[in-house]
Amino acid sequence: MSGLGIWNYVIFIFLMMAGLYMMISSSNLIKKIIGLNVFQTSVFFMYISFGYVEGGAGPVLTEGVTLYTNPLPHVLILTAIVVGVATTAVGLALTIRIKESFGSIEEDDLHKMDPSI
Amino acid sequence: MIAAAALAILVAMSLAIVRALLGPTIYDRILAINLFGTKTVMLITLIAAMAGRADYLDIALVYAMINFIGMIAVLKFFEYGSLGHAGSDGQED
Amino acid sequence: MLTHLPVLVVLAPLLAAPVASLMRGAFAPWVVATLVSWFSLVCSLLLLAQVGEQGVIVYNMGGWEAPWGIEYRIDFANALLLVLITGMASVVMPYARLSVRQEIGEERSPMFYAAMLLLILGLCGMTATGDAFNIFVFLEISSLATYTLLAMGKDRRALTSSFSYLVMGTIGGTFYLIGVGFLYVMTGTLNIVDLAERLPALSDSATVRTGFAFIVTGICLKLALFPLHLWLPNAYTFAPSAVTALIGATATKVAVYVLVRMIFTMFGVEFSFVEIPLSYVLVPLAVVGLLSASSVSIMQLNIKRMLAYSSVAQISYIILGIGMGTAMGLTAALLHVFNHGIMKAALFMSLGAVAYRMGGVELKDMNGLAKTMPLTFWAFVIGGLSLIGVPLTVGFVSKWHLILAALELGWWPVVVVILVGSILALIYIGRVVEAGFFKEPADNTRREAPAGLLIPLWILVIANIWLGIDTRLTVDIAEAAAAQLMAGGVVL
Amino acid sequence: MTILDILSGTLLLAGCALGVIGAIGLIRFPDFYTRMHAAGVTDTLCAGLFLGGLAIQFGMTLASAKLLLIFLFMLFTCPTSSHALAKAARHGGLKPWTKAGSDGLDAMGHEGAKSR
Amino acid sequence: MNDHLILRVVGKFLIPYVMLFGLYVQFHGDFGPGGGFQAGAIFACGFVIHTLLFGSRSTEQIVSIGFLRVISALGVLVYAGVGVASLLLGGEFLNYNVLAADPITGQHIGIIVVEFGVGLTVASTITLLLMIFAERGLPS
Amino acid sequence: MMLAHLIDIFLLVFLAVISVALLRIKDLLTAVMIFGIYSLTSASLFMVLAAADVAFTEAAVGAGISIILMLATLAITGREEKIVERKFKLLPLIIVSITGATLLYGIRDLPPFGVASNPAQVHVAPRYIEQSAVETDIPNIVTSVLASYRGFDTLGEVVVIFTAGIGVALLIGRRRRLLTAKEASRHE
Repeated sequence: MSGLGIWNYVIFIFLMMAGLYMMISSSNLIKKIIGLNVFQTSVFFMYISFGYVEGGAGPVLTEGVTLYTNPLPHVLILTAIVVGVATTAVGLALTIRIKESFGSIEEDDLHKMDPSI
Repeated sequence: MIAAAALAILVAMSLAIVRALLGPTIYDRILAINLFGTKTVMLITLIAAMAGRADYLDIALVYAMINFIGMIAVLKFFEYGSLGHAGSDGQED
Repeated sequence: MLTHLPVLVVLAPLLAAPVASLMRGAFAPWVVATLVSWFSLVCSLLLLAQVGEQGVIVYNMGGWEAPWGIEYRIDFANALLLVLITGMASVVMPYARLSVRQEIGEERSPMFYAAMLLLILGLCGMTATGDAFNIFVFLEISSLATYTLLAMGKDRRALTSSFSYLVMGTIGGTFYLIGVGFLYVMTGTLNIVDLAERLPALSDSATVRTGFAFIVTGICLKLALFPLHLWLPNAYTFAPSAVTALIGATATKVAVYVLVRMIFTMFGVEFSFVEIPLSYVLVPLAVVGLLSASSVSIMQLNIKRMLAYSSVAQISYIILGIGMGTAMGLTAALLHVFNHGIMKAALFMSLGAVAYRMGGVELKDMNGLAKTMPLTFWAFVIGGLSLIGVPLTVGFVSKWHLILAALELGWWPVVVVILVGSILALIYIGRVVEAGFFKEPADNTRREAPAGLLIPLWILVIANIWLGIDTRLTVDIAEAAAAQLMAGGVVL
Repeated sequence: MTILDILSGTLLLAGCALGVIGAIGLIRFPDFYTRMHAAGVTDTLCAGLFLGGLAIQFGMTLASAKLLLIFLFMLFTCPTSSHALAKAARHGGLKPWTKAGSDGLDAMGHEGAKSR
Repeated sequence: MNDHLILRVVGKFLIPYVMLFGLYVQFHGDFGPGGGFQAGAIFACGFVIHTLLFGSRSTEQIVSIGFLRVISALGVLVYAGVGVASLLLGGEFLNYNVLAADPITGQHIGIIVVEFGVGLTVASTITLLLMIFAERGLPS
Repeated sequence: MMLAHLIDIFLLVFLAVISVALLRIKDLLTAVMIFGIYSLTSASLFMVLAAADVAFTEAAVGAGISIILMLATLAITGREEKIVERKFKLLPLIIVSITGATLLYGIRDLPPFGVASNPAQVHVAPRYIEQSAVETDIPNIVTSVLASYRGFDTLGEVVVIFTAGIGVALLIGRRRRLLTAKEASRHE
């Protein structure tokens, strides 16, 4: 599993970078928000992997089970997922306002309209 | 047995992803995503069975529900162009 | 109740925000917000006094002791920051009433004040907590409130600037999260003091070093260090006046505090400055940022944008102090955090008063202001002098300490840079002062800003001078805080 | 290997076979309606067989009841959404494929041609 | 969605069960996966289905936006209220041990009430978000 | 346990393929739907990693609510990304490469995956696993940590979602319709 474990992390990093790239290079605001979600989700994977214990049961106490996965990352990520959704909602609301007042949600267009943006 | 089942589901999921990416019409994608959703439900039930945990089945139920809601939402978006639209026999605006 | 002070600072806005959001009209939520920020100010002043008497205060949330539960841990550094945040809130809230009525409108006022309270709550929570993940949660509360508040500006560009801050801020927050995750996997704990005990043994680990890099980068995005500052000027320029005053005075300062807490308490001076040569990164960036941002701000025609760039420059001073990695540098940095908060709030508030009367803050709107709005204008002048670092103002105190700290290390070029920065500040403030004194106003009627704006403004101006003359209070606290921070997190 | 095991295995495998066949149909068939035919028709039965197989493994416990609930849910929702989707496609002007070669893609344009 | 009679019938039929399931997740969260947040999201899904099928105007006749805002604030206050109660009873903030004579009972009370607060806020806020977004998309 | 690895590998490949596809898709509606697949897959991955609560939340929130909100936004903004001549942007690529390289450097010294004696598994977490039955008497450890040990974090979480509600209501709340029209005309 050790080899596979490293590959897990490598793929998470790949996902993170795909998300980050989408966030900073996409011109479309909604694509940016999708990228944000991809980026954050891959960070969540990383956290959950940190707490994973091979052969461990999910952290609900059951009789006869002694090996559990670590509950703490789960708690943290529950909170972080909520934060991600909240950010997404506010970002989408901003996108709607931008569309209504500029008529476009393309960063390139916005730049052309007003170079100071 | 379970391994074969898991493999079959995963293969079906991969094929659904291929169709979702290929398109060509938006309906094909919706169909593929719907199929992917139902296969995910099965995958979750399978994982629950592997872990021997009945309470994981709640999650499968949530998946089935979300799958349905997502379907309706996409269809509604596609047919009416807005999610809050009442349709013609609802309270009209 | 005195033992519960650490949580009361945060709890008061937390309880008030939902209540305020449900009220009607503009007056009632304003009263709630103002009273609550005063209450929080009283709490944080008491807290500061308590820290002076008893040393570090530890408060266990939910009664669970530290590494298992979340603890609030108050020492001089965060007590000082809490006073700054709540103090600025207590001044900005009374000021907000008129400008919010003009810029936001009555209908949206309740939620606007709720968002202001949530911002204060988030900033206080970040400051007071002793848990690395809890910082993230409150960081996101304050960020979400900030995105909303920034977008409330009348100019439509407020929306785009808020969106780009949302993207940058989320990247920063997520970088911080990645860093904390790396530290967690190496140590198994999230408590800052606990981490501080465990990290020295792991200082060779590539994972810890990467975690350090991500945490520092993430926070630097939030505090707008030079190459990562691009979100700041637009965000400050287009936001409503009260929001700019509050955010400009506090938000980046809290990010600075978190950076200080991470570098000095969590990783320790040894790790941050010896094993990882952080100075070689922070100091050059700060120097370049200081010079370039000051130069850019000379060219701005919009005064608010000019001050926004000046904020980037002033943050560079703070980072310079931190980058020295000495007790004196840290003292100067903390002093400048506090002092810059006071003077920037005063400057932005006087601009808000100008905008209230003139409808804009372009350079041409400042013409002849000494005649038409003398009180506002003199407030701006005094704030500006403070920004330049003229003796008898707070700006002088912190710059003097910064120069002393640089001299102690023998960094002559840095001293020169600081002085050049002051000269540049003199130029950009000078342009406004010149316009105010010597240009003819477009319309000569005397239209001083209303008292509701002037009184809070002048309170800050007087604080600017008072704390510039009587330096014992702030300097002593900053020195004590720096001593605590340099000793690492294990002081009790 | 009890009789129940064999039964459950048979059901599982049958369900999975259906699932894979449906997915292959999704890839191989020429247009949307035929693909829908492949996927939509197999989907519910596949789920039913599969969940039935698992239910036998769990035995008569709460888990089986939950599996039954999931099955019921899917029994209602899968055909409904297939139906709605087919109707929407028809409504949206997508023409069924015929051997003559006038495939639906032209009538529909390429994807995204119709935007409301 | 007048074309989709079947969808409407099935959807309408499902709504109460979805909400019931939400309540189950809320109160079963102590024993299995689930809790206030998930429950709130699922409960909100009931309203989401309703909005999708019958339009946001008709959902608003069931739960108005003002009402949702009240509930969402109430949830925060319930959560923080537990903390205040524990302060007043002499414990630290959110120390549930002091809520009852027996610490374990106190913990139970605290956790249930707190999860309830979470559920209230999440359910109402998510419904609120959806309704605001949906309303905005309506042709004016 | 090989089976879990099999599922794990498949899901990771799905995620990688989908993320690349997301970068390339031009049609926003498709992008949102493909992102729905991403969410569903990620929730399954959480299940494989034995994080049932997280999978639950990700399924209900990531796959459900986010997607619906995105669709609602698309309904207003229009669904097509403008096809611009693809300017090659070097800076993002450099930033992403540096970040990725740093992360790859960082995972070199990570403790092995899934081993029960890792530092994260032996320091704070054991107390939750061993004592929560005694101290809170709630079988689901995640719930007891969430609501009691780290209850303050959860309070923050509730405030976050409340803030989002306030923010969205302030930004696009209903009664603003008239105001926005005025605003739009002012800028024309």
